[in-house]
Amino acid sequence: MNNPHNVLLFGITRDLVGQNRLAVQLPDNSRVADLMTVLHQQYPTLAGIQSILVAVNSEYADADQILSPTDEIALIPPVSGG
Amino acid sequence: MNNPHNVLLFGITRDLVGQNRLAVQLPDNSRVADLMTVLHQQYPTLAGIQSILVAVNSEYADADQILSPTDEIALIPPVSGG
Amino acid sequence: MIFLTEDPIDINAAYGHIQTGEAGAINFFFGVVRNNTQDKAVELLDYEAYGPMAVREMQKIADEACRRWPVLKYVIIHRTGTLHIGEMAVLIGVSTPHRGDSFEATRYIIDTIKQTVPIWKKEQFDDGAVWVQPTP
Amino acid sequence: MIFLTEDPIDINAAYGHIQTGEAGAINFFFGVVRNNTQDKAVELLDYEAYGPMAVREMQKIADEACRRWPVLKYVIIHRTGTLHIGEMAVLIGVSTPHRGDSFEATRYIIDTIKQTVPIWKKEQFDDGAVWVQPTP
Repeated sequence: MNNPHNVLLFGITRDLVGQNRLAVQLPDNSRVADLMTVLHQQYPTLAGIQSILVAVNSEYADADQILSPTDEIALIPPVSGG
Repeated sequence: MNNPHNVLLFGITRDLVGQNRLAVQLPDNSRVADLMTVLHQQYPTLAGIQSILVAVNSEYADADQILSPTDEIALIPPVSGG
Repeated sequence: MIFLTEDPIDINAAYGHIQTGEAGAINFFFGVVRNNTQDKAVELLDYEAYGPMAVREMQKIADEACRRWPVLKYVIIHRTGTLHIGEMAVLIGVSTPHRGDSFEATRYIIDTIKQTVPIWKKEQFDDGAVWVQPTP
Repeated sequence: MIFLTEDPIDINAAYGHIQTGEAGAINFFFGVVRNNTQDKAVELLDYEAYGPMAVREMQKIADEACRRWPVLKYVIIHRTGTLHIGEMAVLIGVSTPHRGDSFEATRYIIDTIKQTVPIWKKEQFDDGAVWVQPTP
């Protein structure tokens, strides 16, 4: 079994999941898009949020970026600061 | 002899004339343009300042506005506040 | 200077930070908690940030502003935590030699913060709470 | 609130004056005495105003801003007398429900002040003094 990927949750994604952090098991060389597919299966309410972005190590990541278990991953729902 | 018209001077016009106030004799029913003609004759250096405006009772006045000796008249050289 | 803080924002300190002898113009923008949104009475607002990433994204925005305009100094301060009506949620300040640049750089910074910086606010009404959706 | 003053401008007091529960956005513009103009070192600036008319003209500008934008509150303070480098010569503050309006109204006010309000400044250099010509 691989090490899990740690995913930080913020804003509405945290409320929907009910936790501020998830440990997600993914196959080696999984990509950002694969992570979202798994999360949508495990937490179907997340699929209702349009345009969730993913940050990897504090940078916005493309859907095809490959994830490592040592990455800090975060779900970024639509921002509303300011 | 009529009462003189009191003219307030500001900025560069005050420096050029060397006074902050002038008493100018004008015929009855003189207009703003007439005042400027008289001032340019008496203080030729004023003619060197482009676009001096005239305020009458704290409002910008047109060249053909008729002046009364009871008006507060002011020369308004190009402004540079702010 | 860029930071997130749970404490009230000190305007005079921010002004002092960006004032400099070369500055002829300083623009400040303050985002403030309003007492209503779409005709519903707001009681308070909770601001949540993904802190390290929020600071990085704000730094990118400030760097881009410095590339586009002759910025002398800038300050960006964003509150987090619970804010009440009338409290300042964000302060942006920019000093430039001339005035037009100070307006444009400040506006660019606040507009872009609202698009890219991972900060979220939740409006608390008397009958519930909602995460604010971004406005164009 | 509109006034001319020989005293230093108090930013916090100005902020307090325009802050209101309906305001979501506040923009401030500060005109500051720069240490140079066209590469000449400025030592200080003398500001002279035709006081009663200056206040009237500023009031007209504020009224027009309130017609054009949904201004909640505004403050315009202009210094007169001798100012040193780094001192604030003018403060404009506008509160509005949304941010774009606060920027536009503030910019309109300062731009128009520079065109119509009878205030003049004289720059003092180490080798003389000149009345500042308006810049477009």
